Amino acid sequence: MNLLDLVILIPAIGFLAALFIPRANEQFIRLFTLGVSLLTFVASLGLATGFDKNAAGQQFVTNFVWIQNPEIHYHVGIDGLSLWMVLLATFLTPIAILISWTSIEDRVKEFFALLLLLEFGLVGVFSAWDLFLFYVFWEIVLVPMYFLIGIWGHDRRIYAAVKFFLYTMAGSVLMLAAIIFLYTQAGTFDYVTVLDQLQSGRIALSHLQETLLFLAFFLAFAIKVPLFPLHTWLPDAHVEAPTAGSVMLASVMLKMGTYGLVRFCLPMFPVAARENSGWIVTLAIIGIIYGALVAMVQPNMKKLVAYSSVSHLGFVVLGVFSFTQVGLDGAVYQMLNHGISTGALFVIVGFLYGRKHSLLIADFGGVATAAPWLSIMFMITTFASIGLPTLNNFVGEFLILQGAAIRNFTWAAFASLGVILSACYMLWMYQRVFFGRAAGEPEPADDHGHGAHNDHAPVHTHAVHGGHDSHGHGMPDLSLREWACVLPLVMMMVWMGMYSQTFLPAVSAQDARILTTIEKGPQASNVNITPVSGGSAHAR
Amino acid sequence: MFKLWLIPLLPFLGFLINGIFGRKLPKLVINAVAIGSVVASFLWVALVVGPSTDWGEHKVQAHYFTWIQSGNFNVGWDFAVDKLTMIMLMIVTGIGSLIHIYATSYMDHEGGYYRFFAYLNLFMFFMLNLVLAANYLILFVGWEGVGLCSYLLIGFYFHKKSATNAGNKAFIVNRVGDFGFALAMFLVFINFGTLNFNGVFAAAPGKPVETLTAIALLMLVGAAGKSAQIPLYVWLPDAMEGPTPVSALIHAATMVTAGVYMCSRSSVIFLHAPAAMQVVALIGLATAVFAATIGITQYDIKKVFAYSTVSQLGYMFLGVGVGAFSAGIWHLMTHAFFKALLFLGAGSVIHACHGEQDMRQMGGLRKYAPWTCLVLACGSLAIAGFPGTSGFFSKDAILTAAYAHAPWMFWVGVVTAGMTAFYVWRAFWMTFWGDYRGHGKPHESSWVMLAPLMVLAVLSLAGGFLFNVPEMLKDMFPEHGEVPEEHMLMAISVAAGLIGIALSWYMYVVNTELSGKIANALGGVYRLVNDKYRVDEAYDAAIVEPIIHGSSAVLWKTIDQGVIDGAVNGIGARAQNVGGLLRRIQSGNIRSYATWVLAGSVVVIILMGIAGGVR
Amino acid sequence: MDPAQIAGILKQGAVPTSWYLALSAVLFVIGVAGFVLRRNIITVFMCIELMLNAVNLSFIAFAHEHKQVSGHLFAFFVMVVAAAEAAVGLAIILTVFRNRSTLNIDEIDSLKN
Amino acid sequence: MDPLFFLLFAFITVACGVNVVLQKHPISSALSLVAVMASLAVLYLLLGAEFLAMAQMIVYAGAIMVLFVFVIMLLNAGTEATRGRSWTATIFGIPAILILIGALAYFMQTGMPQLGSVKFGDFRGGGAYQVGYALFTEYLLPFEVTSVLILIAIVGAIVLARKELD
Repeated sequence: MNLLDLVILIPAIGFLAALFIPRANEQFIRLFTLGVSLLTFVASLGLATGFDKNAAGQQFVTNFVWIQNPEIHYHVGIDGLSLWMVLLATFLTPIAILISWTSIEDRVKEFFALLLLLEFGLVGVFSAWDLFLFYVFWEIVLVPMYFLIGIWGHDRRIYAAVKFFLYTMAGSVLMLAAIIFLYTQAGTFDYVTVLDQLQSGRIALSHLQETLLFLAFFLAFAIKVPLFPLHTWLPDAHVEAPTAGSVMLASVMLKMGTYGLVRFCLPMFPVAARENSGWIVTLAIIGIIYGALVAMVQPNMKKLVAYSSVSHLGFVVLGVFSFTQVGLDGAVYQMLNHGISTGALFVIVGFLYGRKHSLLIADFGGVATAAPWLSIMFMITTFASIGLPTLNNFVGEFLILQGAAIRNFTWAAFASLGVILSACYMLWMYQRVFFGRAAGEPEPADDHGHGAHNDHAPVHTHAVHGGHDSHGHGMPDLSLREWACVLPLVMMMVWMGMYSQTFLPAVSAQDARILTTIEKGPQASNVNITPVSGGSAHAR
Repeated sequence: MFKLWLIPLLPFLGFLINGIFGRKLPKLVINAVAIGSVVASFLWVALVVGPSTDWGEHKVQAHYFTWIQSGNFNVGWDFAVDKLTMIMLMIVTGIGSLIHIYATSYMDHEGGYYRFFAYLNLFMFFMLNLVLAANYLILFVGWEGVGLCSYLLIGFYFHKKSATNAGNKAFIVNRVGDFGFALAMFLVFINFGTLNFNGVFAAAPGKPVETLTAIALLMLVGAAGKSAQIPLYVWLPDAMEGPTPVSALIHAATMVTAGVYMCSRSSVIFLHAPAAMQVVALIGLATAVFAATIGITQYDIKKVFAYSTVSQLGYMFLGVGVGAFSAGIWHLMTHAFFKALLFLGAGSVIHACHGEQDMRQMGGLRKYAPWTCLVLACGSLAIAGFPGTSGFFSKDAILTAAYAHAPWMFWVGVVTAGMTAFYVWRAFWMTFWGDYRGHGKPHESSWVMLAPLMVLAVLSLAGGFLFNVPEMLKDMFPEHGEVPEEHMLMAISVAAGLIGIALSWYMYVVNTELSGKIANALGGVYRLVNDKYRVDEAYDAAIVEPIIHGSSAVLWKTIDQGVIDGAVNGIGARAQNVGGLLRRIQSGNIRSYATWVLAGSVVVIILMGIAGGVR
Repeated sequence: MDPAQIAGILKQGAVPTSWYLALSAVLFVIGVAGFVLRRNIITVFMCIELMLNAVNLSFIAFAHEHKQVSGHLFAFFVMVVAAAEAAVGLAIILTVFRNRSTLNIDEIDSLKN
Repeated sequence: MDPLFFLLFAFITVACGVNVVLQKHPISSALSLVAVMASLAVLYLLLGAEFLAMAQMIVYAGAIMVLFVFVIMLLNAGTEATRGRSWTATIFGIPAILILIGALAYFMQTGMPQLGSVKFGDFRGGGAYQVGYALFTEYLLPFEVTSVLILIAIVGAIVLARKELD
């Protein structure tokens, strides 16, 4: 029983324990789940500090046979790839609990318990090293999210929940089939063994088999990512989900897809991955631009952020399939960045919803006057999402694009268009929501004509009036609890943007290992592929 | 040793203090923090870093921490100071200090006072970061950061839709430029394996010309965005929505010149890519002429100066493009002096006229605001290239270099110089001569505002021979050939300036009817120019509208909701049709469910029986 | 199985295990038929018990056949489960009746749609 | 003697089983079911399962069936309504049952391996001692799990059946 097992088990125990709390004690349930999630987070911090960042390979391993026949291991461990994913999940769960503190009023117990179950599943997914165990966790995650959307969602929640469930199931069934096929070949579900057998050539897959297996895994992950054109479940799910659901969905669950690509698709099927990288990257780039363009015309804030996720995750897929150290590092880093910044976007959109009970951009305006700190926090998040240097997304996006450019400059050129477009949609939304005057307030005759712009118009602006003037009604500034949700996220944005060295070395070490396994792949020499040795070829 | 980090960090601390606590602080403290931090970093530059460095080949380098490290991609937070940087540092901190002082009075009655100074300090932080950077990525940090501050400050009056629109436009157009810059960086890293200036410039001469040309052209895209060159200049005139000190500091003196700085910094790359140089020169020249023609027709005093800025930036690019990097930097510096002066003076005028910006509502102000009139006259003389003023020296250096490169460029430049003199003096006459046409009684500005103006006026007049930039930078950039007819050329350009001034005097003081007649005579052409060639409208129609409508109607409504969701739902519907029977099964009737369970188990039993049972 | 064989068996005084199994099968089919055809929810429930009993009979028959006690234990557990099931099932029936005032299985169709 | 007992009680079992299904009133079905249980208990005894025979009488015929009768009385269930909508059950159900019978008969006829026969007293392993011994040694864990199951069932039954308090 090491620390990682604790991190996995605490939420599970917390979930079970929460079920036994009488439902009338709502406040206690909230405090209890918050406590459990914080405890998990603290324990996971231990993982980060105890982690040897320069070593590739798993650490904190627990491995024993869970089921004899068929041989299924309880094999968990973390490496540089999963370490930060686990931390992302444990970091965001307390925040998800905090933002639901008052907004969830019915079935309080189930809601908060399900969040713990979700955390359990997410931590499990990111630390499982047994294919079957991975699949089990993968499906466990689905259940609480289905209920979170289906029970506490908005008007079209059932439609959204079912769509979400069916899409994901469609993919994961194929993945299960592939896993079982691998089991028939390898005789075990243990990922390390399977991988070893694949790489040493003891399992000789025909070319067709490898391609099909790759596609089966890829499809499951691509739906989760979601990659264009499999993304249409995402906007619906986000719009209908409660805030905490959106946060967890966008920030952590989507990463299951990209994580899976890096963890399973690349090392197991290197040849197929490379052969198929062309159209995958094309789809990713289409997704980047398409998501951004569609985001630009959304009237609904959550939909906008959802489509922006499609765009941002396109970057991640691009980075993964650039097969360069730089691109892959960037992709993994971008997963974390996107988790933090999009999480924060949803958190703040949730605050806005709590104040006005609307998600439509048109219903807002002039928020900056009434709630300056809220606006500032949202602005920082907006710029993080746009990819402003010194904030987190920039590091990831830059590395991804650099990696893509090393592989194929045209890719980078097209993908960079997404960076321009992201500024368009985010700033446009920001302007309409926070600037100007509150919806319903008459716009004074603004003479646009020749040079009548008046520096000295009586601008009764800004904070000076705080939330107490006429347009401040129903739009209070951040409360203490809301500060507690937003501030950690914003601080993480700055930290990750300014000092990526805290995070990147562990990722780099693992990525380097994945890339070498790809290059050493047994059949790699049979297929003629452009060199993928990263920038080194040019750099020396 | 030199604690270079102190230079940007001081304004940053000012930003933090004013930004976080500013709402509760008294104005005096805000002023002290805002001005103090900038002045302190100016003093640090001027008194510590400047004098104590041996400016031979010497270069101060500092590495603070590794920012991004992945594989062989390694970028540190590195600063470096050489002479070019030193000049930029002096300009930025010096003019920045003056404008901060000016702004305390100018913004006195505005809401969000603390916010304004917090943003200004943040801008200083990023701008200093930009000029101190020792690699492209840190330069890019400053590059994007100043864009952010520009966005924030243009949209400072965020109640006004036009202001926030202008802010968005500035940021997004700049993003288009940054797109080019980012691609340039990718190419640099691919080809050089590093983004450090030292490494890149050392290796650049050995690289193929095509590569360097591609890099240089992409950098030019970035520079065109930031420095408002064709075709990305459209944001700068709109940026005048911001408070006037912002226009002076960011949109005239410092930020918009970052493109010129970047090109000069990358001079090694540009010098080895002659084709790219030619493009730079052409774009610069085209922008200079184009913006000057628009400037002639504008009535908003800030718009006039905005187009003038675009035009002057074109000059700087012309200088860079013809290989006269030091002349470009020289003009950058003198332009910073006189354009900051012009904008701040314009701010003073606007103040005097109670917020009026339309020159047709001004006139005769020399009686009411004599000091403002005097300093603006200095600035206008300088920009017109009046002999002895700062503008004269730098413009002449650029034009001479242009003549050496291609004589026709010189002639176009001279015409532009004439136009520049014309429209600046046109603004001057319209504002200060004639009778007051506006409402209320104009008044002179406070001494807090006038003092920085006077300093700038002195610099505009004397800056040219006080700071001989080409002399300072002569070992950084290659010499360009001497032109035999140098004095002749000088005379021509001076004459062009004087003709411009005289013509404007005739048209706006002596015979005020004439301009209207000419405008009428030109008819459609005049209206086209007055409407800024309708470039904004063309961009809207050609780019913005198709994208938005296409995204909404085609991508979202048709592809997303129609094709993809349609396909998904279609599969569902097809399944329903095929499985009409299956739907019947879902009758909700328990007994029929039981029947199906039974049927299923019968099938299983039969199959197992046929297979021989389970053993 | 002709009468002569049956007579032989009767004379021998030992019953073939297959007879028990046949009985079990018959009982099971009866249970199935009731389960599918009856509409009263309580009767349906009783038919389930009938099926469980049929299965128990085969367990015990095989236990005798193999002379092992494990079969008995399985039957025992089935009984326990049946007891638990009866408790919960009847509670459900009570609740359903309270809410819908009917025991007719065909009218309890809220699973529909 | 054995075959006679077997045939007698087999007949009672089948007859009462059929009666369970055919009776219109649930109380009649319930009483028939008690008879089925009882005769099965005798058959168990014949098979040497003494403990289970007793358990069958006490648990099934006693406890469970009493519960059934209780509920029937409590709900005052009348004769079954003939009204019903599930044609599926009738149309597919009866053929399915017939096929099931046929299939079972056929496979038992053909596929059943040669089995021995039962004589009362052949097997003495089904007494309380043997069952109890196995239960508390080899099957201890399932036994304990069962106890938890029953606990849950009790709790569940209470939760489900109690009237809402509010």
